[in-house]
Amino acid sequence: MTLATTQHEVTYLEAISEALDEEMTRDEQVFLLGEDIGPYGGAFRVTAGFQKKYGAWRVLDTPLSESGFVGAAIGAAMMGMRPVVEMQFADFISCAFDQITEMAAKNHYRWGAAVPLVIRAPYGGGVHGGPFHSACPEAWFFHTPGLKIVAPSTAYDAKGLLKASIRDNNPVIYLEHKFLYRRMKEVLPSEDYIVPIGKAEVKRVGSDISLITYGAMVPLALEAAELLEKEGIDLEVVDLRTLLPLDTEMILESVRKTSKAIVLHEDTKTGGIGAEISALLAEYCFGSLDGPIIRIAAPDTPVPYSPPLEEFFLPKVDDVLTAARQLAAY
Amino acid sequence: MTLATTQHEVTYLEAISEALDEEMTRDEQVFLLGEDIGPYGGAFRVTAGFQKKYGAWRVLDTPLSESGFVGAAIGAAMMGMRPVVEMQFADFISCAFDQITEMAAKNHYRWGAAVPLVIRAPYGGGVHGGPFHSACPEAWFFHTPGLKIVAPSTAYDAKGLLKASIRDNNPVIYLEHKFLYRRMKEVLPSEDYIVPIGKAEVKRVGSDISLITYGAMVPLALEAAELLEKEGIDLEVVDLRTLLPLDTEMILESVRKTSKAIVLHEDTKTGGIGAEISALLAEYCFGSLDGPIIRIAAPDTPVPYSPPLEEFFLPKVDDVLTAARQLAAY
Amino acid sequence: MVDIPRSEFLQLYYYLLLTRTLEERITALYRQGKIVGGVYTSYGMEAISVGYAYALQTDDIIAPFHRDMGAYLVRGITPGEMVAQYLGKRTGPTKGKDGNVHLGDLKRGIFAFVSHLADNLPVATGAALAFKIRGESRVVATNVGDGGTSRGDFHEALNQASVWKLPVVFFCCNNQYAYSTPLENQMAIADVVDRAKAYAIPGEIVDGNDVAQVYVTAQRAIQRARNGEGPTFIECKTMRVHGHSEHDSAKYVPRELLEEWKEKDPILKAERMLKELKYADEGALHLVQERVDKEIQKAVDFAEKSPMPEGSEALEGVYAENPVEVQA
Amino acid sequence: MVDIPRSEFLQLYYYLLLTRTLEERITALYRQGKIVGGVYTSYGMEAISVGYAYALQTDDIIAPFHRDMGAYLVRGITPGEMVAQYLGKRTGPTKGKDGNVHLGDLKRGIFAFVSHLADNLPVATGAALAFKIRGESRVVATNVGDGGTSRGDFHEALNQASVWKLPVVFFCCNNQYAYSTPLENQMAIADVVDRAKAYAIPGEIVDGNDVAQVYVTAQRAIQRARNGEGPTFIECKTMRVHGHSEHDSAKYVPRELLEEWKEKDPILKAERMLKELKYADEGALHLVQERVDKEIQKAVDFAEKSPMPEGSEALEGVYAENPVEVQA
Ligand SMILES: Cc1ncc(C[n+]2csc(CCOP(=O)(O)OP(=O)(O)O)c2C)c(N)n1
Ligand SMILES: Cc1ncc(C[n+]2csc(CCOP(=O)(O)OP(=O)(O)O)c2C)c(N)n1
Ligand SMILES: [Mg+2]
Ligand SMILES: [Mg+2]
Repeated sequence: MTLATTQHEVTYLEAISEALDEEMTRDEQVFLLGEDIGPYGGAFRVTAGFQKKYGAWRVLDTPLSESGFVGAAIGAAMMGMRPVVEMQFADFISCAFDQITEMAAKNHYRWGAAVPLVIRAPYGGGVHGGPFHSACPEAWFFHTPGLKIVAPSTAYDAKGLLKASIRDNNPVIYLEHKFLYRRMKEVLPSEDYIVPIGKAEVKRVGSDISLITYGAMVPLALEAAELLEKEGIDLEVVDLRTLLPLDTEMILESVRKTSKAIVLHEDTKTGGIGAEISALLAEYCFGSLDGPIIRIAAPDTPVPYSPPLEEFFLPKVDDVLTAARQLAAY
Repeated sequence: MTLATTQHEVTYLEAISEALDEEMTRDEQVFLLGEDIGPYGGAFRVTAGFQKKYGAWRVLDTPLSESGFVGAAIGAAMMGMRPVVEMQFADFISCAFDQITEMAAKNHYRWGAAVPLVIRAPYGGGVHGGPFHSACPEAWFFHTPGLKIVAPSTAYDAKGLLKASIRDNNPVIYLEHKFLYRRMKEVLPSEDYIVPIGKAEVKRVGSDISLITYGAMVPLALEAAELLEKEGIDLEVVDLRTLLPLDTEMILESVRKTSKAIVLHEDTKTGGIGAEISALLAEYCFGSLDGPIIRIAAPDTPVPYSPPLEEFFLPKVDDVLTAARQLAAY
Repeated sequence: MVDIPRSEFLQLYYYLLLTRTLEERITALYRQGKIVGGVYTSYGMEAISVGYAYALQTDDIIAPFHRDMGAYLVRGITPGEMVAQYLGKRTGPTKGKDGNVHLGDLKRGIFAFVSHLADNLPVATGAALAFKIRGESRVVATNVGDGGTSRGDFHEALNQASVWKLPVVFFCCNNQYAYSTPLENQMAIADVVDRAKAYAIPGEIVDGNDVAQVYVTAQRAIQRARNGEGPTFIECKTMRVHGHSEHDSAKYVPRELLEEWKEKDPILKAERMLKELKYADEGALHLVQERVDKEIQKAVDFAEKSPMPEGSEALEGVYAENPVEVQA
Repeated sequence: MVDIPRSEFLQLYYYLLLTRTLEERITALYRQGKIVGGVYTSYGMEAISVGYAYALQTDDIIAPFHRDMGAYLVRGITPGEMVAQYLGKRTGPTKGKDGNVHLGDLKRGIFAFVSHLADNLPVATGAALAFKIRGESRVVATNVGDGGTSRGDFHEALNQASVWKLPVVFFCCNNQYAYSTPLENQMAIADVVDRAKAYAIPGEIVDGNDVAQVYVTAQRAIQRARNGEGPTFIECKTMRVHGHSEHDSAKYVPRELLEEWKEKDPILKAERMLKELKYADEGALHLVQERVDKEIQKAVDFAEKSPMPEGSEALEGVYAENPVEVQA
């Protein structure tokens, strides 16, 4: 193991690199493939230096063929390897959609062949990427049985969830938020750890309203919670961390306690993951609800490029404040 | 126009053929492309005889390249044509996913170029097609702003919605349910008509519970409603007809009236369209709700092949009865 | 005349016959309404599937397509399992989850086909990539139809196989039609093998109805792959003499073409060769048919007696299980 | 020496210079932090983009890729609109909805590029298909990088273009790299043009840094297409002498390769030719540069003064409007 011997502060991005590095050292079957991840170290430099350390076949530069290399990862996974694919941007996952939904997701159900595959997808807006470099692709895969989806919001979770994803015997879409890459930092344990797939975490305990969210909206929600505290509204912030399978238990538990719910995501609203959470609450928590379930999400448009447009498009702290005040009045 | 001069009973499938035929005659820019639609008339014979009538270029057999021919349709649409693509089965739409979501859906938003394109997708289960010939692909596209989605449940709607789709200036996913092809029959008007995109229809007026559904679940819901009537439960059946954009107004109106809601679809549950409907109700109808919003949908698995498995998988009349009785008790 | 030992040639013949007889029996079951899904056979194309699969070693991998019954049988799927699969029985390799030739088994080195044509090709290269990374001398063989070569996944798979010099052999069953679509509406080249030039992959054309030629050519290409010399593309010329599926009358195919190819039947051809080589006489061939008939009857009996799955089994197996330490 | 009239050659030169100067100015704005997205230039590759676009007629269509600034300008996008586009201003062709060269305008026959490489190719064939169906003698030209040719959509597009004999010309800007990936890790063939053999599409290789050669070759292929003789594939050999984007130092490219290609600069080459042909002397060339500089300055002024969009405009335009009778 190449574990650091002392505690150290790392960014979200570095946490991802560390997880990859440690897992590659721990398990020879782990290998990486994607565009420009080799000598170049990847568009975001997550694998900088990896090819030198692990060789060209375990840190494999691919031709520009998302469907081809995701398919290759599936085949290798069935042979017992543990491939980790890097999408250069999450947006390009649409090119590999068929292999993911038809081949990877259905394999085990159909004939029992496990596909232990991780697809790392740098996703999300707030970086002026425009319609093709800002995507939140989670809802498409959320509706695809056989996949798992994780979306960490902290460096700790980023590392622990990536390790858990690599060790999982199923195809996992690993959503790493570009906006958080260098903005989130924390001291990580020096020992090996995982964050279990399927477990949400209450990132802030509160008693008045449950806010359920994930990804880059978690720090935003926590910021809103601090402001609301001054108004006497005590927000509980649930970070889903895993999107599929949802930690239904923790979601319901939180809302049963607070009796009010806000669902927040950066992704566009209609048919987003927030809809499922609302639906679960409206069915299984109905008796405890003291107010409508308010969803906050981006409007139903592509992600626009120009800063004023993107700012308008993305959910804001103010949206949370407004919703919380509205619910507090119930 | 090649309109029939007298009233006539036609199947759902024939209604689709008629719509295509009439629109091709009405507008020279309308043309068809897809696999085996020419001399063969398509896997389901929807375009039988069309190539003889309209020539090989307006009823164009394509190579086996879903992404290629959807892309071609997009290009032709931008040049003012009105292409209607046939997917041999809806399942294969995953191969054209990227062209649909990145090119067709975002075009008008980005630079104002309309893409008047229809993709006909024979979808759904109940025909022992197994994991690759039974798909309900609607949720993926439901979460893609820029697309429209329609899903008729009757021959009348099938014809009227296809005509509206062809005349619409946006990319429309036209979901035609294989199970209904020859099972639904009715006498259609002899004059030209459309069913407007975006308008749901109450297929059965009721006062106790609103059941919101679409596609092959509509006849099933109506069957359930008849049985429930005998128990004194009066079900209102709302047929969405258009899935995107949803007719939110009619959905809310119905539930405000009945104060109870069941959402039913054949597609798998998590992240399905039913979640969005529940979420809308839980947010905008909360004050009127007298009970939990119950969702009925297929379980989160691929569509299994063997008859007992598929039967178990698909929603049943009994599921509706159980849910309605449960809600009636509130 | 090709140089194949008697015992091997007789085994190839056995598999040809087993494939033909099994598919004919499945078709009969289909006509009796016992098979609920579609039936797509390899009738007249059995030599390709049998020939390439027979050239592989036990720990090699196949990623077959929808007309590859012979390959499944050669790799050890029993006729009983196969009929059970078609009938949706619990004893089929997919336990009823999937139908017809959508089955696989890692223990026997078979990747399950998915309907989406050419999707199997990138996956095949992935297994070959695993072998390359681990330094194993295993080989992957995969098969695709003429129509399937038009899909983007074909292109991406062949390209990466060549760039990475992977131990994979691509077979193409060129039966001149994709459903109703003749080759000239599918591609502007006369020989599918020309596609391989785009990747600097060596290509060969073989008579797909000559099991000996397929076998020998496959052997050579597989050896090349095993030696680390990279992929080969082998176009097997044949003809789909039946309909696309058993519910397709294929009226769109010119009758003369069908007549011409019926004479080239791979089983008749193999029989002629066996006799010419004095490897077998009419009587010996007849004995093989008898053995096959018995096996198939046993298979059908087994499958028909097998239980259907319970409805609730529909919920099982969406996810692979994880060792406890990963679960948390 | 190619045979291009003086006025045309001078115009080609003007566009080369306009492209170079505009992109240099955009890069400067980027370094000042005024451009929030990425900047990918066609530096050193301008001759390809200018050359093919200039060979088209007004009602032809282009489906460009991300290093096609010259083509946009030749088709009539003004430098002012272009700078506005980069700055996310409302006066850019996408009104701030999209960034950099992701823009189009049907009136000027330009399909907007999407990031997903090679997605533009099937769409290009679709426009050509429309022309074929309607019997119009219009042509489509499209461009793709060496890396982009590895995508499945490349394969599907070229195949259908050839099967349907469509009036489309495929240009490939082979600049030997796709981001950090050199050609030999992208494909096992030395010349991208070999890809065309898979579709029986005639292929040509040209010096992509020679605007005259690109132009003349493009003219010929476009005429072929217009005559109904089908598609052509033209590989333009060049080199990406800058980084992938303006934030990439491209250390992975051997220095000698860069040096070698800097000497082959397409603008220097055009200037040498203009002088040799006695079409222009140093003074005349200088005048063109002055004219260009003025235009670019005006463009930047226009763009900088232009308003940003209002935030709420983000909600506009997701759907095209429909005539009343369709709405019901
Ligand atoms: C991506 C995709 N599109 C469409 C189909 C429907 N389909 C099934 S078989 C077939 C024809 C296949 O032709 P070919 O590849 O030549 O194989 P053959 O059946 O002739 O052996 C088609 C179009 C499919 N299975 N996959
Ligand atoms: C489908 C897809 N995958 C990845 C990317 C990210 N990307 C942008 S440009 C580029 C390299 C493109 O190389 P090439 O096609 O040769 O064009 P060049 O930039 O060299 O002109 C990559 C990988 C993309 N835009 N689209
Ligand atoms: Mg074929
Ligand atoms: Mg390049």
